Amino acid sequence: MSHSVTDSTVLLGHGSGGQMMKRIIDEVFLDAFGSPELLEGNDAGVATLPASGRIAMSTDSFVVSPQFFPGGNIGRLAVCGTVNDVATSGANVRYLSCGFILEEGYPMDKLHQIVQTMAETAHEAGVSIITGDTKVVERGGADGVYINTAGVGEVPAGVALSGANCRPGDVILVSGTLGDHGIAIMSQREGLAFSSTIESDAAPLNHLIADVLSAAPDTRCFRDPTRGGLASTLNEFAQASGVAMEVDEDAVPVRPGVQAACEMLGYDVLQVANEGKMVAVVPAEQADAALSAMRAARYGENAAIIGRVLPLESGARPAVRVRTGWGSTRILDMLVGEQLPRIC
Amino acid sequence: MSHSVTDSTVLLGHGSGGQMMKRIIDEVFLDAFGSPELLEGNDAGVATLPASGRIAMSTDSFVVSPQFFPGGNIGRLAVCGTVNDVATSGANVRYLSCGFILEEGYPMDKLHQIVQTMAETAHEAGVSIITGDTKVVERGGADGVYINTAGVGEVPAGVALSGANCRPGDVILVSGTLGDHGIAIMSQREGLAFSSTIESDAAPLNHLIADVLSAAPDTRCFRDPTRGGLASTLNEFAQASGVAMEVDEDAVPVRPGVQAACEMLGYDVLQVANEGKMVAVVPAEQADAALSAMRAARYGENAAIIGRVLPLESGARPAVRVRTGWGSTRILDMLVGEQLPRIC
Amino acid sequence: MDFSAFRDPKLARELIERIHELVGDRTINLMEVCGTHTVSIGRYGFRSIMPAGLKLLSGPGCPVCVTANRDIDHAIALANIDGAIITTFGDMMRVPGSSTSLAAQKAAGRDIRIVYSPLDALDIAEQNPDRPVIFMGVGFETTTPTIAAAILEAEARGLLNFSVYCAHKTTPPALRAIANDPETTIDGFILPGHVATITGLAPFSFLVDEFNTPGVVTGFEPVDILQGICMLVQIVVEDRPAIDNAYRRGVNADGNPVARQLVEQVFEPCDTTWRGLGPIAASGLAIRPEFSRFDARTRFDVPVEATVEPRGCRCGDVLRGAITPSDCPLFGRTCTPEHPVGPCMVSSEGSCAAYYRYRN
Amino acid sequence: MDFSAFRDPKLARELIERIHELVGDRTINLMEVCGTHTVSIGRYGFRSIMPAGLKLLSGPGCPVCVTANRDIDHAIALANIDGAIITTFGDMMRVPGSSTSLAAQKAAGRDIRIVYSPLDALDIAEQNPDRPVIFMGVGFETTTPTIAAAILEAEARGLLNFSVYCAHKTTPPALRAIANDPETTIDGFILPGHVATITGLAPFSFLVDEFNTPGVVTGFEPVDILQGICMLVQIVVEDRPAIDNAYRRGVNADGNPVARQLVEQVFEPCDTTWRGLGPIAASGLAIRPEFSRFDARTRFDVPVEATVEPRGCRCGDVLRGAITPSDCPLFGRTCTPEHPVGPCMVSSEGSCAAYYRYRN
Amino acid sequence: MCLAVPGKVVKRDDDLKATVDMMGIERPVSLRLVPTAQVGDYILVHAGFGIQIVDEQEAQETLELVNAMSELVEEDQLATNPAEAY
Amino acid sequence: MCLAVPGKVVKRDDDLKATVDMMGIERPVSLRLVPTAQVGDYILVHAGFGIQIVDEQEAQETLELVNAMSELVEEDQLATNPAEAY
Ligand code: SF4
Ligand code: SF4
Ligand SMILES: [Mg+2]
Ligand SMILES: [Mg+2]
Ligand SMILES: [Mg+2]
Ligand SMILES: [Mg+2]
Ligand SMILES: [Mg+2]
Ligand SMILES: [Mg+2]
Ligand SMILES: [Mg+2]
Ligand SMILES: [Mg+2]
Ligand SMILES: [Mg+2]
Ligand SMILES: [Mg+2]
Repeated sequence: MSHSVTDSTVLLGHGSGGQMMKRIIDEVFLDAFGSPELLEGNDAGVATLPASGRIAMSTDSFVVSPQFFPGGNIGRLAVCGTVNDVATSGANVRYLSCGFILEEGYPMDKLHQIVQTMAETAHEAGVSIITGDTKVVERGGADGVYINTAGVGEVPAGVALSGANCRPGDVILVSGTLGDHGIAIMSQREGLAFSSTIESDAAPLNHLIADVLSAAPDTRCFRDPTRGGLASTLNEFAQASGVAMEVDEDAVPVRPGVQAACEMLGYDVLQVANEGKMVAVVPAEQADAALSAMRAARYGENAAIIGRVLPLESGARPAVRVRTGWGSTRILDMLVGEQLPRIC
Repeated sequence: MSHSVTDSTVLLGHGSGGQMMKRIIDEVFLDAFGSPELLEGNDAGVATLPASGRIAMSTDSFVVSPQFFPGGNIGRLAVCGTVNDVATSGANVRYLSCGFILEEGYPMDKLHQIVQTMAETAHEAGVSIITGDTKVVERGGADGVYINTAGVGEVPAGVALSGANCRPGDVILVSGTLGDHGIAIMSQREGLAFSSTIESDAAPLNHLIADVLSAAPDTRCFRDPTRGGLASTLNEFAQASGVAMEVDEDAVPVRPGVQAACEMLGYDVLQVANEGKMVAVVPAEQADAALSAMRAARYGENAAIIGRVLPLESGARPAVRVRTGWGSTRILDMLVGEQLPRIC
Repeated sequence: MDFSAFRDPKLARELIERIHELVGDRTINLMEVCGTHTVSIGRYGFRSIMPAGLKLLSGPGCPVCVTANRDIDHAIALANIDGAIITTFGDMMRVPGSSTSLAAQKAAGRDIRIVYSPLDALDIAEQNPDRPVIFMGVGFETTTPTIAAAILEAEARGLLNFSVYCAHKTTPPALRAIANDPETTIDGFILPGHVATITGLAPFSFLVDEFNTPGVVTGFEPVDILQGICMLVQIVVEDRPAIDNAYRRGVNADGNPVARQLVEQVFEPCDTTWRGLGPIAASGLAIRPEFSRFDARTRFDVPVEATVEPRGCRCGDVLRGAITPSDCPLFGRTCTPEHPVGPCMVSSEGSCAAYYRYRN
Repeated sequence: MDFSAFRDPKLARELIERIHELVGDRTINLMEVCGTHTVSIGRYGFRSIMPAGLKLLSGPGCPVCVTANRDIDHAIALANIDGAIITTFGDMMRVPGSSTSLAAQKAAGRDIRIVYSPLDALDIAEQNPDRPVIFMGVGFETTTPTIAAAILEAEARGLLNFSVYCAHKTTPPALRAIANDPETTIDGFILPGHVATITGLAPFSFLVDEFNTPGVVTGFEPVDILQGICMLVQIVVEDRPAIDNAYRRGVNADGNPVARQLVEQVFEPCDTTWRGLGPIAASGLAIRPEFSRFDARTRFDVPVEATVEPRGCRCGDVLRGAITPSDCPLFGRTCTPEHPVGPCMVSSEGSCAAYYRYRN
Repeated sequence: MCLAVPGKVVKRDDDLKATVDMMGIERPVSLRLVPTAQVGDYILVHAGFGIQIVDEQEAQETLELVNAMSELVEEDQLATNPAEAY
Repeated sequence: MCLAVPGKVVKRDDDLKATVDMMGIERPVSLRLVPTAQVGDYILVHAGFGIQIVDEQEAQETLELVNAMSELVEEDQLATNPAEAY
C-alpha cells in the first residue's frame, strides 16, 4: 500500500540523504543520465579534458512555471541553457552538473519525463552529465521542480570571444525568429492564457556556434538572448564594447502569432525571452559566411542579419537604436522591472 | 520613495533580465565576488586550468531554512559544500559557479550578508567564483534563498580516489565531532526549538584533504558526511567497495550538547548531517600519519580513528556495524525517510 | 481580412512626406490624448521624423497617471485586507503610492494577481469563495463597459465575494479642462480611437463648438496615426475646425450604444480628482447604490495612509500639456523608469516613461 | 549530578557477565513492554550479547503500532479538513493507514506540522485563530498527562480552535491480555520505566497476583536496562515472583499523583481496539463530555475511508509476543523500513523496525 | 489608454461567449458588448471583451483614401517647392 | 514508548514555566506535572513537560547496588564454574 505512496510522488525523505534518496538517484537519475562518471557514485565526477589550458564554465537555474509547455519542458531548457551559455565562449562544451530542487508531492512520473528529456537533450548536444544533486523542500517551498545546471568546456587555443569585442562596422546576426519561448510560456499563465501554435524554441546551439566560428573565425561574440530578450543582449554588448548599435526592425524575424500575442499584451518582442536563439556579432566581411553557416545549421534556418555596430558619437553613451521601415529611430532599452502585460 | 521599495527587498524585476537584474548583479554579486572572469560579464567564465588532462566537478543546491543559524549562514554552506565535494576527489579546487534562486520580498541586506560570507569563504578556500546566475520567483515559490554552487578542480596526475577503493584492513578516520551542523539547524526549527551553544561546523576542508593526501598518499577515499551523516557515507563506501565496516561507538567524537539533543529528539547522531567534517579511509600503515595530518590541519583538531574495514563474509551483503563499549554490535543503516523526532 | 496594409512602410513614408509638406515652416501643437497613442508614437519613432514645427504633446490619457495618489493609497490599503485577493491589470502593479506599490506589497506577501480581463477576476472569485476578490478598476470609456459587464455577470453568477475598487474616469471633462487651461495652446487633438469606439464622435464636438479647436479620432497602427496627424494638420492649416474620423473601421459616429447602456446601468457620474488637473465635476464614475455590494469602496473600511505627493514631480504639468517630460528637471536624472518619481514615469503608458523609453 | 555512570561500559560489561552467569543453560522469555526499551535494546546491541537461552520479546508498547488502522484512517481524514492544521509527534508521520499516510498527505498539500510538545500545538493555535488546530493524540500513561494539561491550558487561554484526536491507551489491560494469551509464555516483564513514573508500581501487581509472573520497572540507559534484566532474571531463576524497581531515581512507588489527577479530570476510560490484541474493555481514554469542545472526534464529522488491513502483516502476533519480527515471512523481504507493510515496521519504536535497523 | 486588437470570431455560443483568433492566437472573448457579432466577423478586443465589429468596408475605403494621399505626395514631388503645394 | 531525558531546572517562574538544561541544551519546560520542582532539581522531561523529579539519592544507591553486583562478578570470576555460583 505504501509502495504507491512512496513511488508516485516526491516525499521529503527522497532528499534526506538516506535510502530513499539513494533510490531516487539510482532509479530516476542514474538510469537516465548514466555517464560513467556519475555511475562511480563519488561526490565529484572526474573526467578528462584535453589540455588546452583554458576552460569555460557557466551556470543557470531554471524555475519556469509550468514545467511542461508547448515545445518542451524544464529539462530541455536546463540542458540547452547552460550548453548555450558555455558555447558562447567558443568552448567545446563537454560536461554538465545538474542540481534538482523538488517540492514534496511532485509527481514522480513527471520527474521521470523531465529527466528523460534532459538525457535526450544532453545526447543531442553531445555533452555528459557527470555529477548531480537532489534536494527536496517542503510543500510551498518551491514551485514543483527547479533545476540548476553548470557546464564546462575547453576553449580552443586562440579563441577569445567577448561582448567587449564589438567594433563599428560589425554586423549583427540572429539565428532565427524572436520571442517564441517567452510567448509559449506566457500562453500558459493563469489569467493571461491563450492558445496558439507557438512553441518554445529551446534548442542546444553549440554545434551551430561551432559552424559559425569556423565559417567566420573573427566572430566577435555570441550571446543567447534569454531573459530580457534581444534588448538586453545588445545593450550588454554596446556597453561592454563602448559602441552604438542599430537594429532594422523589419529585418528581425518574428512569427505572426508571436507578434499578435505581443500586441495583445502590450509587450515589445525585442524584450521577450528566447531559449534557442543566438545573437552573433561578426566583422562585416565575414557576415555572409556567418549567415550561410547559421542557415545551414540545425535550428538556424531563419537566421538573419538584423543590424550593425556604429561608432559612439562623442559624449554619447552606448545605446541601441531601432530603425523603422519609414526611417525613424527609437531607443531600445533593457526591460525595466518584470515584463507586465499592458491592457488599459 | 520607490528607491527604498526597490532596494530594501528583492522584487520579481530583479530576475527579469533587464536593468534591475543588471543592478543587483553589479551591486550585490560582482561587488562581493569580483573575480576577473565574472567582471568580464560574459555568459561563461573563461579561466585557466593547468593541463593535467583531468578535472573533477561537483554541484550542490543549498536550501537550508533558516538561512542564518548558529555558526554561519547558507552562503558559507554553499561554498564549503561544493569545495569539499570537489576536494574529496583529491582535486585542487579552483573555480565555482553560483546560482541564486530568490523569493520576492527577501530582504536585500540579508542577501548582501550571505554574498559577503560566500566571498570570504571562497577566499579562505582559495577558490574563485567565475560565473553566476540569479532567478527571482514569486512569493511562496521558495523559502527565501536557495543557492546552487558547482565547482571544478584539476586532479593531479596519479590521484584516483574512490569510495570503491576500500580494502579489508583499512582504517576509518573522521576529522572531528559529528552532528554539529544538523543539531545547530534543528535547534532553530519551529516546534522543536531549543537553545544551545552548538554551532554549525561548516568549513572548507580542501586544505585539510591536501595535507592528509600528502601525509598518507595511499588514502583510498574521502567523503564529507553531510545529509544522512556518517551512516550514509560508510554504507556508500561499503557498498561501492564490497566490504564490511565497523565503527567503535566510543571512538566517535560527539559534543555533549549534540548528544543531548539527539537523545531528546530520538535521533541517531551517526545519521545527523555535518558540513565541515571529512571521513577518510586509509591503509592501516598510513593511519597514524593521516591522523596527525588531520589534527594539525585547521578544522581537524578533534580528528579520530573510528573504525576499520573488514572483509565481507561469504554470502553476506556489504554492511556497517557499530561496536559498543560493552562488546555488542548493531547494524548501522542509512536513514530511512526524513529524520523525524521521536517523542512518544 | 488583412490589416497589414496599415503597417506598410511605403504608405507610412508617403504620409510622413505629406505631413512635412503640410506643416512647412509652421508651428503646430497637437496633443495625443490617449496613452496608447503616446506609446505608439514613441515606439514608431514618429517624433524623430516629424517636421521641426510640429509638436506632439501627450495628454491625460494614461489612466494610472491621472489617478490621484489618494486613490492609489486606497487601493494599496485594500490589498492589505486579510485574505483578500487583489486582481489588477499589469499597468497598476509598479505605480508608487505614497510609500509603497502593489508590486512591493505582493513581494511582501499579499496575494495580488495580474489578469487580462475582469472576467478572469470573476473566475478567481468563483474558485475562492471564502476570500474577498477585489478588482482594481482604472480606465476610461473603453474599459468601463467591461467592468460594468463583469459586475452584472458577478451578480448573475452569485459571486458576492467579488467587488471593484472604482477609479474610472471619463475623457471629455479632462479635455475641457485642458482646452480651458491658459498655460497650454493646443492647435488640435489626436482623439482616442478606442474611447470613441464606445462614445462615438458627439462627446468631442464641444471642442469645436466651444473652443474652436479641431480633433481627429485616430487608430493605432503606424498608418492610422500618420493619417490622423495628416488630417488634423490639414484641418489646422486650412483653419476649418471640425471633429473628423481617421479610424472609421473601428469607430462609427454613434459608437457602441450597447456598451454605453451597460455603463449607464451600473455606474453614475461623480466628481473626482485628477492628478495634475485637480478636481473636475462629473468626470468620474461611481458604482450605483443598487450595486453597492460590488463596491469595494463602501464595502471595506480600510485605513488609508496620509497622502504624500512625490516631491519635485511635474506629472501634473505634463498631463496638461504644459510641459513635455524632458522639461521636467528630474526627467532622466533622479527620475527614470527604474527609479520612478511620479506615475508618469512608471506606467508603461505614462508620457515620461514613453519619452524616456523611446528617446530619440 | 552526573548520570554518565549509567553508560559506563565497564559496569555494562560486568552486568552482562552477571546475566550470563545467572541464565546459564536456562531458557527464559522476557518481554520488554515499552517501545523505547525495544529501540534501546536494539541500539545497545544487547540481543547480540545475551545468553543463548535468554529471549527478549517485544511487547505492545509502541503507541502507533497498537493504534487500530481505523484510528489512523480517522486521523488522516481529519487532516483533510479544509484549512485545518494537524499537529503531531514525529512518530505518526509515516505510519500508513488503509491507503495513505500523514507524510503523503503533507506532500499532497495538507498542513501537517511536527511538534515536540502539545504546548507547541497550543502556540500554533494561538497564532492561527481562524483555523482548526488538531493534535493527534497517541501514547500511554507517560504522555496522557501532558495532553490533559494542554487541554486545560487551551481552556484557560481560550483557544477554542484547538482540539485533540484522542487514541490514547493504558498499559495494564494490554499486559493482562498478553498474560492471558495461551500462545505466549512470558517468564517476566521488563516494565516500562516512564509509564511507571506516572502510575507507580501498584497497577502492575496483578501480574504477580493473578499470573504469578514477575516484572521489573526499568530505566533506559544501558546500565539501567542491564540491571533490570539482571534483577528480573534473578527473580525468575529464584522463582519468587514480585514486582521490583530498577529505576528508583525516576520511579517512586506511588508514581506522580499530580499527573494522574489531571488525567482523571480530563479523560475517562473507554473500550478501545488494539491492533493485534483486538478490543479490550476500559483500555482506552476518551475526553470527558465536559471537555468535548476539545474533542476532535465529536467536533468534526469527517468521512473515514473503509479500513483495509495490510495483507500478510503479522504485527498483531509480534505485539503479543507470539512471534519475533524475523518470524514474519515478510520481514526484510517485502517489508522493510523503506517499504513498510505494517506499522511495526514504520514507527521508529516498532518492533519490526527496531529488529531490522539493529539486526545483528 | 486602451489597447485593443482586431481578431476574427471563429466560434460563438448562445451565451455571448466566443473564441477569437488574433493573427494565430486564440482566446475566449465575451460578446456582451457586441452581441450581433457573427462567426467570421472581425472585432476589436479589449480586456477580454469585443468592443466593436470592425467595418471591413471602411477599412478598405480608408486605405484607398491613404493611397490617394500618397499619390498626392507623388504628384507634389513633381512640384518644385513642396512647402508651397498648398 | 515514552522517551524522557533528565534535565536540570535552571529557571522557573510562578506560572510553572521553567527553563531546563539537558546536558548543555536548554528548552522551556512546563512544571505543571511537577509543581514542586525547584531550580537546581533534575527532572525527567517528556514532550515539553517535567514528569518527575529525579531522586539523586536513589540514583546514587542504584549505582552502589550495581557496583555491588559487579563486585559479585569479580568474586565469581574467582570461582571455577561461574554457572554454579548461585
Ligand atoms: S519625469 Fe518623473 S518627476 Fe518629472 S514629471 Fe515625469 S514622472 Fe514626474
Ligand atoms: S515485518 Fe512487516 S509485515 Fe511482518 S509483522 Fe512486521 S510490520 Fe507486519
Ligand atoms: Mg549561465
Ligand atoms: Mg543562460
Ligand atoms: Mg549533493
Ligand atoms: Mg507551490
Ligand atoms: Mg546566456
Ligand atoms: Mg556535490
Ligand atoms: Mg555535498
Ligand atoms: Mg543566467
Ligand atoms: Mg515561504
Ligand atoms: Mg559530499
